[in-house]
Amino acid sequence: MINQSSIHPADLMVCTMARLIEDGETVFQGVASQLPLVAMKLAKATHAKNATLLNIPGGVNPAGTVLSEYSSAGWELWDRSEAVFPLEKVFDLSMRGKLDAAFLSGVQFDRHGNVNASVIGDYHRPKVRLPGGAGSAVLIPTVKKAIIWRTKHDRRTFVEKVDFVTTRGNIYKIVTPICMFGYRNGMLYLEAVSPYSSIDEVIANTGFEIKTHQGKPEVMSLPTREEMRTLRQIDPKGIRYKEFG
Amino acid sequence: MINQSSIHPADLMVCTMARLIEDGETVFQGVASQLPLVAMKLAKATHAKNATLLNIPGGVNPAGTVLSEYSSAGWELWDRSEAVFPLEKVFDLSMRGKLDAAFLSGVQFDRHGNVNASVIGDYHRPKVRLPGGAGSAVLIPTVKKAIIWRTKHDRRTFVEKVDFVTTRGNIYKIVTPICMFGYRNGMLYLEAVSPYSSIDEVIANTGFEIKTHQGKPEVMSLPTREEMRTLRQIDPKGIRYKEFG
Amino acid sequence: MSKIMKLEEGVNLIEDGMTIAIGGNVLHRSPMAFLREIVRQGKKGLRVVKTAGGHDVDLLCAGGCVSVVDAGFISYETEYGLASHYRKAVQDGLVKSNEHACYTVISALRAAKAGVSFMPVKGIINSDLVKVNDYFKVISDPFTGEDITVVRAIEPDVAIIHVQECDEKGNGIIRGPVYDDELIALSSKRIILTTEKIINRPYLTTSPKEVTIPGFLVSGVIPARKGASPCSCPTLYDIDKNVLKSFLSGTEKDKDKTLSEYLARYERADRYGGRQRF
Amino acid sequence: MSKIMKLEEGVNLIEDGMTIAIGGNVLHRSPMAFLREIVRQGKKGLRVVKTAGGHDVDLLCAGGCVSVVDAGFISYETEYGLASHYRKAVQDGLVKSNEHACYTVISALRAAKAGVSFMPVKGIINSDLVKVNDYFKVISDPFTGEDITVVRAIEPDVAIIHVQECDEKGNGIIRGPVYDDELIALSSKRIILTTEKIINRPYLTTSPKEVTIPGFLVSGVIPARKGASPCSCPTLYDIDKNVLKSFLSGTEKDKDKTLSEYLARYERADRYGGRQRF
Repeated sequence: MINQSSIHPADLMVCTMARLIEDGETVFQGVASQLPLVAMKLAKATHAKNATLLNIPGGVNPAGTVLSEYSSAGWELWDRSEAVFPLEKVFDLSMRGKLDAAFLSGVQFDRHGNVNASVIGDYHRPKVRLPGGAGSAVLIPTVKKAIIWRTKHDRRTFVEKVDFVTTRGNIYKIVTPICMFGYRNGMLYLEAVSPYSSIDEVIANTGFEIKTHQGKPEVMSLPTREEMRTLRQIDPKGIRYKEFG
Repeated sequence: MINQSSIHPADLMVCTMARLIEDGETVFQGVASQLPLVAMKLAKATHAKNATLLNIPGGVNPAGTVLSEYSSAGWELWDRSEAVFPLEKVFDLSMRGKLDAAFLSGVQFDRHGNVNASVIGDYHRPKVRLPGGAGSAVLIPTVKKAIIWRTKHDRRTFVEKVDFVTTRGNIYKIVTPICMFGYRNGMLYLEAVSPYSSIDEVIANTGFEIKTHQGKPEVMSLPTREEMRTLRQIDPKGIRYKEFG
Repeated sequence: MSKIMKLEEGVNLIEDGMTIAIGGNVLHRSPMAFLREIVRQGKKGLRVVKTAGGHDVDLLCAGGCVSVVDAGFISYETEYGLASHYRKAVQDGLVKSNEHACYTVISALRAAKAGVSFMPVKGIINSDLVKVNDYFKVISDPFTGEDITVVRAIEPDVAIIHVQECDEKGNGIIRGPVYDDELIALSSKRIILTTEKIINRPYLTTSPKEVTIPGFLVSGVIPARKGASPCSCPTLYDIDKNVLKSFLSGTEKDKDKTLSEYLARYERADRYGGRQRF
Repeated sequence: MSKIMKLEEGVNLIEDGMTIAIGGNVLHRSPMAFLREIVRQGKKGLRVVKTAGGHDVDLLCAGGCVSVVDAGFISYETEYGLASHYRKAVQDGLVKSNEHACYTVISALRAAKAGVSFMPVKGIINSDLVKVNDYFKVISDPFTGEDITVVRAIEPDVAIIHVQECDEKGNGIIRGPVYDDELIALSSKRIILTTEKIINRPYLTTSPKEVTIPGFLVSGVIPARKGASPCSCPTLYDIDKNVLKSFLSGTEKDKDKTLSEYLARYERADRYGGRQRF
């Protein structure tokens, strides 16, 4: 077995996210998305060799090996690609129901699967103006698998009621450093917990009541030795740790 | 002066059409449009050097010198162009009110400026199914100058009432082998007559009553020596005569 | 991984009654080899979508494969005259002509591409095509209150596009004019490419911009050398005048003979010609 | 014939209150030299349109030039954090944030490109953005009867796009990702290009496909070497980390000093740098 002490939460998240992609799927990653970028490359290098990776600049399956440290929307994701399929067309594809998976984020989530990426406080006179949901408000409702990741798991992120509904519903999974939520019948439920965490820790850091589906949540699988080796090849500079500050 | 006996009606039409283009204008020519194709090249080679020529394949100001004998929508109108601006975008440009002129045709016209390119007889069970108006039904209403050319001038073409209204109104000029119509206050009027024809011949071959605007129609100017010389360079094979069968 | 298939296999994917969108424009880069095989296999009731068609739509009408044509223009342009099989089929009530402006075909495809059921279109409101066809409606513009025409989305079941070069994954390169082929690809449920040449594309030396049709959306790649003939294929060959003339010269009486001779003439090349390079 | 102009002349074309669309995406190929000159000239009340902006929109907000931002996302991405000038301006009520999904910006531009006042958009109906903003409406789909959201057209007065190469007629070549730049060009009333390099393009040797922005639609061409810096310009240079860091490190107190130092640092290069090659 792999030495568990070496597993950073980013590694666990990235591997969990990668495994949500099945072989042959068409998957999109947007702006400020270092973890999805690495997860998608990992999936394609391991179990999903026939996946199609899409991004904002429009590179289809970019073959470059150098990843940007500061952007997930740059030239290196376009260069040495199979074809060009830019953001406009990715959106269209999702609208038509032909995008299999997309990685998206937000700043607040509640038990109903409401996502806020817009404001803290009132929409028109916000206490905090957030960057905005980018593609979320159209992709989450239309993509087959809306995979949300968030590197912070606290009561300011998982709240009783979001300040604003940037979009709602149709969530596939939410991956955090300590757990993974699923979504059924319009409600989030705790599907799996990190082996380094516990249900109690999840409860303590979540602002809404934790539900499970069919008994106890699973334990998230640790990265395999092969996944870790591949990860280090794909992301030698560790851009996957950037979001953890 | 140029020897008048050498002027074919196609030459007169092409020169008349070319002169309707002003310098700096953006002009489109579509399918089955040999006369407009030559007229646009003539305008750009003479008085409208800064015109922008557009076409279906998307070549902006194609610099090639060989014209197709059978098509006005082929590769040679794309090759050696300044940029690519294909049909879709030409339409969009016209919709936005930014296309200066377009050459269009039809099979029947009436005094109200109704244009039929669709059917002879009933629309749903036609006696004759015509090719269709191509761009006419959206371009004639939206382009600044809708220039119509028709190499047949007879009572089956210029009719009391068109069988079907493919589009109506906003005509700039109609050029035929024997005359040019203008359009004012929703009515066609006889603006100019070929020096080889007469008002009487126009009346005899037109199915609706001929009106003039402010007295007698003008006499269409013959091609100049320079225009004829340029025409022979642009169109040495005489594709401008094709429509005359 | 390879999506390469035989012509017959590709045409097997076309079911009677399907809506097919055809690449190219008038007499240029039409996927003729594929369309001939549609006729050979006796497909029926197809709905054909194209902005401006010519020999392609005329052939399918000659073969009795078509029930509806959605197009802005169907003709061989000036030199070779009118599409007589299409005309006659419409006049005889065998084919329904859904006349569009070329742009309303484009708008209908754009709607499908964006997953919506309609697209607003300017200009067409002046046309009686709006009155006599149920795929146009006039609505009140939600922002200005003015009347505006909307056209109903057309989502073809299959787009059939002929390209000059393609890799085995379906990344298709169109040389010269693209016409509306990128749009029909992105608005159709499936895409089938016929290609003059199968290329082995090294990612590291080719600009991704050269690829017109992204392979991940493509269902099948069919080698088809001279697959657009007797239409033209830019950079490779011009139209085959003699074939077009003989196809068009058939009188009403020997129509079937003209068609079967035409199909027979190409059969070997269509089915095996493209494969000789494997 | 030549459309080449000085930076100051180009920025003179921008009037207070205009709607401007900015090319590039987040920290890539933004027309920064042009935007800096907008700040230097003290333009006011601009409405800024972009799918995903970063330093560009933040700078204009820092300069007090902006009254409205229509965008899906404004941030420096993860590494350089949030767009603090933009945020603060919105929070203080100085700038109105018209939040979109990036796609509804695209749809609004597509509407303008096609000369219509609205565009139907799927998916966004689930968002409360539709409830709180008047540029979205929900209508009954004319063909299906279902509820569908429409977004109001955005027709920018000027699109400002930075390209790697351009000829004097305005035929602009973008190397690497085009982002939404072709769309903003085709939906705006005027187009101004800033360019790393003026090229003399021989028609006979260049493929017309390489041209991203057709010159006949372009109003002005401004030589601007390093005109995207401190943002990146694909194929030529990456971001200037030090400049971004020092711009972002300014505290609230020395905000004005940080901004004027930033502007001064680039002034000579912005105004004269690109011209040295004439």
